[in-house]
Amino acid sequence: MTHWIVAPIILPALLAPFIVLAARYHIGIQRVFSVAGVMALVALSASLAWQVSDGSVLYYRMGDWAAPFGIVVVADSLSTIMVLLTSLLALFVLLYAIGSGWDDRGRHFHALFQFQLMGIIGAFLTGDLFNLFVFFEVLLIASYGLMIHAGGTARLRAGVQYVLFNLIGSTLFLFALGAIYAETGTLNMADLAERVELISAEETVGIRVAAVLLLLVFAIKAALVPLHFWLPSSYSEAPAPVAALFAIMTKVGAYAIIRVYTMIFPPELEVTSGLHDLWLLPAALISLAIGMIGVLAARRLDRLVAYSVVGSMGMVMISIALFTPIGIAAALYYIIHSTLAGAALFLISDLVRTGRGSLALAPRAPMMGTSLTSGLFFAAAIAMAGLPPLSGFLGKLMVLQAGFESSLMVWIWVVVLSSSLISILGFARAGSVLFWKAHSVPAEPEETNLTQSQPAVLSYVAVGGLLGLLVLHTVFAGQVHGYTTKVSAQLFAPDTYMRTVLDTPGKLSKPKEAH
Amino acid sequence: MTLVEMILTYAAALSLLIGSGFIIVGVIGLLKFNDPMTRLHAPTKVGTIGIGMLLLASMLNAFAVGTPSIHELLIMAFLFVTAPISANFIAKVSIHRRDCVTPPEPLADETWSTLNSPDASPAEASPNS
Amino acid sequence: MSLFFIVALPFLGALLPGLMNAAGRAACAGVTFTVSLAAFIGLFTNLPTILQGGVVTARVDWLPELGLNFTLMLDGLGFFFAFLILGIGLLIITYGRHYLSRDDNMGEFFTYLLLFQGAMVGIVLSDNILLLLVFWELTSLSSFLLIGYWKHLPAGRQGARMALTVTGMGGLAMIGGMLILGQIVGSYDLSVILQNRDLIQADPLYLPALILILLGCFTKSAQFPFHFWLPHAMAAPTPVSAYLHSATMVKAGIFLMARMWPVLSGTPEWFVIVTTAGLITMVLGAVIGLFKHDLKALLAFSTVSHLGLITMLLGTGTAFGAFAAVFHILNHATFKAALFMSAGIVDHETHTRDIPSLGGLRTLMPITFTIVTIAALSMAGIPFLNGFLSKEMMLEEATKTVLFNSPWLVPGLATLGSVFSAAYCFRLIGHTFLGPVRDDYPSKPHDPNPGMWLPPAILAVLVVVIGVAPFLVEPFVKLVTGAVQGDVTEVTSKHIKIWHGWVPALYMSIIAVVGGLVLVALFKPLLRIWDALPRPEAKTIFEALIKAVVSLSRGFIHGLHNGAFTRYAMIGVVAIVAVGYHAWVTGTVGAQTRTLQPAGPVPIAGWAMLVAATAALVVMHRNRFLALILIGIVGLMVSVGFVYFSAPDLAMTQFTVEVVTIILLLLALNFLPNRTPIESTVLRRVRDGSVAIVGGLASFALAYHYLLRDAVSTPISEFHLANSYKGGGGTNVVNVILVDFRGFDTYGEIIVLGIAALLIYALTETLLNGPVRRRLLNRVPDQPRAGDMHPMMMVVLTRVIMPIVLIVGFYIFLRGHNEPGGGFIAGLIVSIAVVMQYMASGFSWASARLRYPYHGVIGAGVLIAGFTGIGSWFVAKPFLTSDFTYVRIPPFNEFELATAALFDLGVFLAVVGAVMLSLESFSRLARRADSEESDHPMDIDPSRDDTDTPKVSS
Amino acid sequence: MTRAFRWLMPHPFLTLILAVVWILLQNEITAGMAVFGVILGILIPWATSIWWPDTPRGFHMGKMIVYALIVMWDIIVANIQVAWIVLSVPNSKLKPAWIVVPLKLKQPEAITMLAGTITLTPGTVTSDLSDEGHSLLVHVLHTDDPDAVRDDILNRYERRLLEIFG
Amino acid sequence: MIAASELLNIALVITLVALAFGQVMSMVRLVLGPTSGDRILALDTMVINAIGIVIVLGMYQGVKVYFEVTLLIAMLGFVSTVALARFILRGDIIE
Amino acid sequence: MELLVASAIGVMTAAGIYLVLRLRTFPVILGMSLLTYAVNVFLFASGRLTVGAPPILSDDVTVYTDPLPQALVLTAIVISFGMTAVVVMIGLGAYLGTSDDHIDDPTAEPPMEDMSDEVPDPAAEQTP
Ligand code: NA
Ligand code: NA
Repeated sequence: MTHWIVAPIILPALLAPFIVLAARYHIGIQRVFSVAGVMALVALSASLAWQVSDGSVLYYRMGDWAAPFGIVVVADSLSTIMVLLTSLLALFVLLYAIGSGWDDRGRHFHALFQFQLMGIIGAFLTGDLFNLFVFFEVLLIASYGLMIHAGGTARLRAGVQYVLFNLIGSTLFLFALGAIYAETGTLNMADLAERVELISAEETVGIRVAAVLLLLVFAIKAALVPLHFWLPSSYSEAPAPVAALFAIMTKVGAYAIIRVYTMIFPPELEVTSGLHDLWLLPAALISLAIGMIGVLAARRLDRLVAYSVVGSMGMVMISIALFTPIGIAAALYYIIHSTLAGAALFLISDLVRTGRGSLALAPRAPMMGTSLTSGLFFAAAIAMAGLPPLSGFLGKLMVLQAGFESSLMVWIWVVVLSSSLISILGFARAGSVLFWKAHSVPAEPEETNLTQSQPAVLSYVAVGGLLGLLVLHTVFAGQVHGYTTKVSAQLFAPDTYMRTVLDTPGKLSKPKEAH
Repeated sequence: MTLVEMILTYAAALSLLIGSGFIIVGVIGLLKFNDPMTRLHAPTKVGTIGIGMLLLASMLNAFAVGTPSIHELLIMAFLFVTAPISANFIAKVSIHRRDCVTPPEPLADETWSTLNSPDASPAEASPNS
Repeated sequence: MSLFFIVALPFLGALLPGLMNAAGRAACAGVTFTVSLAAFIGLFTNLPTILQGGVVTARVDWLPELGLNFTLMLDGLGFFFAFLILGIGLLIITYGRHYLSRDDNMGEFFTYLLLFQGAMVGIVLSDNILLLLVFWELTSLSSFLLIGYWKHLPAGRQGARMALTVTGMGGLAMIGGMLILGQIVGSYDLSVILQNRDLIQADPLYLPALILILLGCFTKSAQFPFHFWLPHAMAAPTPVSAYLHSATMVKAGIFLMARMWPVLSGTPEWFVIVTTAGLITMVLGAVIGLFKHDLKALLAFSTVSHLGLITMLLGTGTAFGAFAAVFHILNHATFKAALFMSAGIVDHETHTRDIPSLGGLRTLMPITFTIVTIAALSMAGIPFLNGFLSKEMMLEEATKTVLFNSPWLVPGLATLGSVFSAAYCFRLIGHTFLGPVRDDYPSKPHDPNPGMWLPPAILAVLVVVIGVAPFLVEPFVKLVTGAVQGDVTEVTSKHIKIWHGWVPALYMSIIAVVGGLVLVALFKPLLRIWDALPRPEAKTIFEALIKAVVSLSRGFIHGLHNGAFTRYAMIGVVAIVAVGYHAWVTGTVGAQTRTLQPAGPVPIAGWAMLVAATAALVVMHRNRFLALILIGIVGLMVSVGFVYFSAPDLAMTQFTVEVVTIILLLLALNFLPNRTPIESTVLRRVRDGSVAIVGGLASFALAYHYLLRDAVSTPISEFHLANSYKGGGGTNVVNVILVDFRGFDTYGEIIVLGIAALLIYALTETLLNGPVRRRLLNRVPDQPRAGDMHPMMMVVLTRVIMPIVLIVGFYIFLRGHNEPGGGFIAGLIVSIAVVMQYMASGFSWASARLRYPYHGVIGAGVLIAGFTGIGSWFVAKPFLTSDFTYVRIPPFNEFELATAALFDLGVFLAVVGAVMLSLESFSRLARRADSEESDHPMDIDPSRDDTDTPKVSS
Repeated sequence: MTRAFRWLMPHPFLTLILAVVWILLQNEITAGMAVFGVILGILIPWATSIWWPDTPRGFHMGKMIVYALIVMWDIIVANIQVAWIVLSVPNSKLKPAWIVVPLKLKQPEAITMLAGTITLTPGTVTSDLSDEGHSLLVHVLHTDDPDAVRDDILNRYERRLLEIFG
Repeated sequence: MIAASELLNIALVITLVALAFGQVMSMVRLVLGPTSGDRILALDTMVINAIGIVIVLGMYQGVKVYFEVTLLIAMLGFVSTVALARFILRGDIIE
Repeated sequence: MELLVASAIGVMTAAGIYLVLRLRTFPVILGMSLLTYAVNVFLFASGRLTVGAPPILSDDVTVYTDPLPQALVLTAIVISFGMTAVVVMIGLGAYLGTSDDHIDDPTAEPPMEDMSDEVPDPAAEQTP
């Protein structure tokens, strides 16, 4: 059993308290440790992803207790790809936070950032449902801290709503876990998958309710309509690098849905049929529509980006909701795309704010650093709106193709294509107001409270890095999609995962003792 | 059951009943009296004695069943030490809020410490600055 | 040259002008020209293969699973278009270098132009319809950038957005159409698709696919009813209008119709849709064009009209129609590009494009006049110019076309269109160049330098050459036509001839020319009638539509997301309950497997207390202080319930947390209003109450359901009970689970707590460093304060009690592994001890004398827990693997040494640090400007009478 | 020596209390526990003595024990009295009163002990201290003669406490 | 004469009922108020009664591990009473 | 007994939801606390109800209640404590900035001038 599997969790979990303990007064030292830590994280997660790329499953028993009695950490191709995405995103976001000076506008940014990474990565890697709850809470509470970083009334008011809505979500999670344990007597996901099959068709109520409650929890995380209300204002009020990091948080929900509803409650499972397969897709379609209408309706750039995140999650969820191998493969491709694109857009909106002094989508005098910023915006907007040549277009094609097999195919196509149009319109309007219309506004700013300044070079490097990743995601789309197809196939044949987890003995237990 | 055990058990039962009595009297006082200060008398002390009797019963019972236990004393001590302070604070609340009959002037000093408010004119203090 | 290079060159080259902006205008234009020329030459290296009837291909896999690959194909059609794109491109680059003014950013312009060029070449060379889509959308994007190139012009911005919206919509529709096509055929490769005419046309999805693809083509090629965007695209600099919006991009739709002609055409659906749209567009464009005063607008509508003409020809689906269409594409590209560039010259020289302000330029700008005359007459269909030839062919095709069972409809409308077409051509020449020389031109006009007039002149020469000697291009046109037709039909055997004899087409041509002359002669009265006619302004309608869509979206989005958490929560709760209810009613309820346990009077009383306290809380929650007491009682009852149901650890934790929470809330309530005002209406309260009751019923039903049934299999906790002592070294199974079996949860849990404290600290710092600081310092308490801040009796008691509480905490910590307790509760107890000290003597006095660095305590706690976990690595065990042993050192009893205790120590420290840091942060907010640091632990101390220190009163 | 002792054990009485508490917590009396209790009894006051700067001097342990026994007896007797009052005296006949107790005691510890005693003996509650600490405000539940109650407090408890903290 | 253990059981039940009665009555006082002092007092009484309940439950169920719970409730009950009173008196409870 | 516990969960849930739907931060936080109690009891009840059998191993006892839900609830209590502290602090911070403790934030979507630029301006016609 290699210890490397838990390293991506343990590293930030040790780094953060270390920063608090030893470096809390020195922003410079914090930055050095934080960046070094994230770089190490990238290396670790890349190596993990490499190790499982052959379809194997790595597995780790916490405290040497075998599943299902103890907590296990499992690295398969799905979780490692998410971990790798997280650490790559984190690297560029961190660079931006440092470059833009956001990290120094409040206390404990770097510690919270590391804890946030620990929570996200832990959620991806754990093989235990209650442990997933704990990591959800870790990532949430760190996100609360990051969201209100640097304070400000609007941010705090949005923060209150954000925290409270997620508290409702956490409460629901506990209800779901209680239901799961009451019904099955276990918390380990693989074990759960086995026990669910023991439930007879004459007594399905318990597991059905448990299954949908769990799904609702993840739907809140994934900002699925009508549980998305927490997202627009919190993401737009959050400091830009934080919002950029949050781009991965919604994907935690998507990941959990993929994991749980392919392994534990797979589509062919009788006792839970007619549930998520029924209403998840419509909800996802509405999410996409609402998100993209929001893009058109937004009156501030940060709102626009936030709504585009809602929309892109709708796109992801449409693909997931098909619960087919090609659907999940497309979803995974789109998850990577939308994470990078959303994060890039949030960072760019901060460049705009820095250079322009305002995020209002209303004419202002020309901003500083226009041409570079506008170019970056154009590229990121193209990606997010799903226009060629970037990965958004490819992802959209994948989702549309996956939609062929659905009974709601027409709906999928109509919504995907028309919301694409709406978002193109929205991004075009926003871009032309921000970058073009400025030229017909007199040069002297009429509002003196707008402070404009030239964004830092490191900020541009960070945004460029994210867009560079998007370009790679596009150029190597074949390879990436090939891999996500493999991942998806593995998800629909979870036997390796389950046997690895359940058949390995641990402290005081022999294999299969539980069954 | 040996005789000692039986006696201890009877004693425990008796303590319980006495304790119950005091507890009930305490809450009756709490309900019955019509002034915050008089209400304060009953439960803070009568009730305390009542719980003391229950703790005593617990100890007696423990000795009776052969697992001697004295740590109940600790709780009893704790309750007895803290009860006066609790009562004092509650009384201060009533005095501060003018919920009771105004107390007479102190003999030696100017006023009672609770009434010695630092806020020059409480009436002017606007709510929610 | 490999096809990849031909496509890639413009894209790669696009970087250069942008980067070379500083090197000067000539350098920018030069590098652009060189890049285009290289691609152009590269194209010609493939000409021999094409001429031999061969097809050049190139292929690289991109997204094979999706069927999207970098597959390129060069045949006659592709060559033809690529030739137009690159050839005219070279002319436009030359022209543009001279056209743009010094204020314009030339690097940016040429970057966009090359991007467009690459995309356009990509479209015509794609052998994969998905790849084609990629390039297709790229042309829309680059067109967007080029139309909006002059950022300060509202017309440019609007035109750009309109073009993007309309063509973007078409592009999206086309995605759908192409995907359907690919699904029908099983491949997205054009070469495969083109082989499957019968399969496609027999498929039930043929019609949707056709409509979707045609939507793409029609929007791109400005066919009715999507024609309106093109005139507004004329806000772009003239080189762009000439290049994109007349010669190339708008022909992309035509190209695609031609490309898909073998598999899509020949059906009644195709015929009706395409021919009708083309015909209407042709007539409409010509009529509107005649009355346009803006030179570029006139040309734009003429372009619309001519695109309609080509579309109509393709729609007929005959071999001759295809032949005529290809020939007219070539001819139109030559004369229309020449006209646009000339219009640009006029604009450039006279500073106006308004025809009524012009006239008489013939003598002032003779070269331009010559070029315009040749090109316009060609467009009007005057013999010996190339436009005449293809127009004749069109009219001939029209006479053979029966639409809606009427043999007259198509020829009649075609003739009408030609009349107007001739008319605007004559007006263009007459009203701009003929007539008297005026003295009120905005700028003194003269012919420009050769750099500007040479490109249109070259095209004008071509117009004449083709017009006189069509046999020079005929083989090439036939080659292209062959590529269009694929193997569906043979290429027509007819030849392009100047003289066909007295055929109907010739009469129609004559009618057109004569009619055109008559219309121009009658222009003034006609214009008055035209101006008097009510007609829908497409732009106004479009803008109104967009505006309506935007305000509808705003109303919807902002109405939905109105910032009301109460609504969000309400929707969330209702959704959760509804989904849960659905799951419930669609499932089956199994038999009860557990027997109900009887409830005695005490549980009933406890239940009644809990319910009463909860109800009281709901009813009386507006009194916030009372609400806190009530919530305390609920917590107390829950704790007692936990004791009753055999969970002492839980009871302790619940109650301790309860008290600390109440302390926190009290600290906060100090700043908040003490009462919640009545704001919600009765109706609202009833609504909320109903939702609440439904939610309550749901949780009740669920809980009751599970309580009456056993789990489907033995709970895993059986293992924990069996192995807690053996493997975890503790008899308190809950504690062993917490620090051992599921220690990883606890590790996360203390991290949550640590983060909470860090967050609270960080926010306090932020508040105290921000505008809130002043408010806080000047805060007036919302209620009068009593005297005696630090009462003597409390202080004295604390001196005794606090050490006792500490020792209890220590005891609870040590015993936790085997008896109720543990690091967490111990941590809270120790925190409470310190809080007692703070409550007695005040935070400032207590912390001035002894202050722990709580940050460090948290950090240390989390680190200790973490390193305890890592410690197992050194004995080759997984993270957090526990070990324990028993030690005996006289006079002490035998005691246990366990790594779990070390872990618990980490928990303990993290809890103490977190609670204390949070409380400290809250209390820092409360420090007022008027508060002094007190020197004494208590305010009143008669024993100080002797030393007579001044009294501290507040 | 004394200085070292005082540094080690700033409040010897507290040390004793803590040792006893530790033994009570363990719920068994063994030598090991006693030793450990003493160790804790030394360590904890040592760590928290900064919050108890001025140690009362001249504390008479013997008199304290006598005092404690008297108070315990009073508690039991007075509890029964108050229970009777609660059950038998109607609100209309109840005669509550404030009484002011002038203090000779100066030490906070002594005053606190007196106040606690007053409260624990049912029928009286110490309600407040005067703003210079020279009087106690006591509430009496039911009395015909407040002055007698005051004198009783002064004679029975304050006198003894003056001796204890002499 | 009733057997000792039986009597003890009866006494335990009576005590539990008495405590439950005490809780309910205190709750009434808490809701009625009318003063803050009354409410704090009622809560304090309820906490003390809760201690009694836990003690008696321990005896009744024959469980010996509830001692820590009792001790904890005693300590924390005191702290919460003081905190609530301090809030009324001073607003800031740890100034 | 089961009925009592289940209905207590229901009552606390209902009260919690009602308070969560109130308009001010403070009652909403109280409502969240109630919901937390409710869910903690629910989670606890997933181990079913056992009277008088705490999971403290002892030689003379054979019946123990299910310890796992207890451990889970313990974790949940601690976590929700942290969350409550955080939301109280953030709510307080928001209140201190605005003197408004409404939970709803109508300023989340401030009205702003229309961004459309459809008013034609004369400069438009003078394209070079
Ligand atoms: Na207040
Ligand atoms: Na008394």
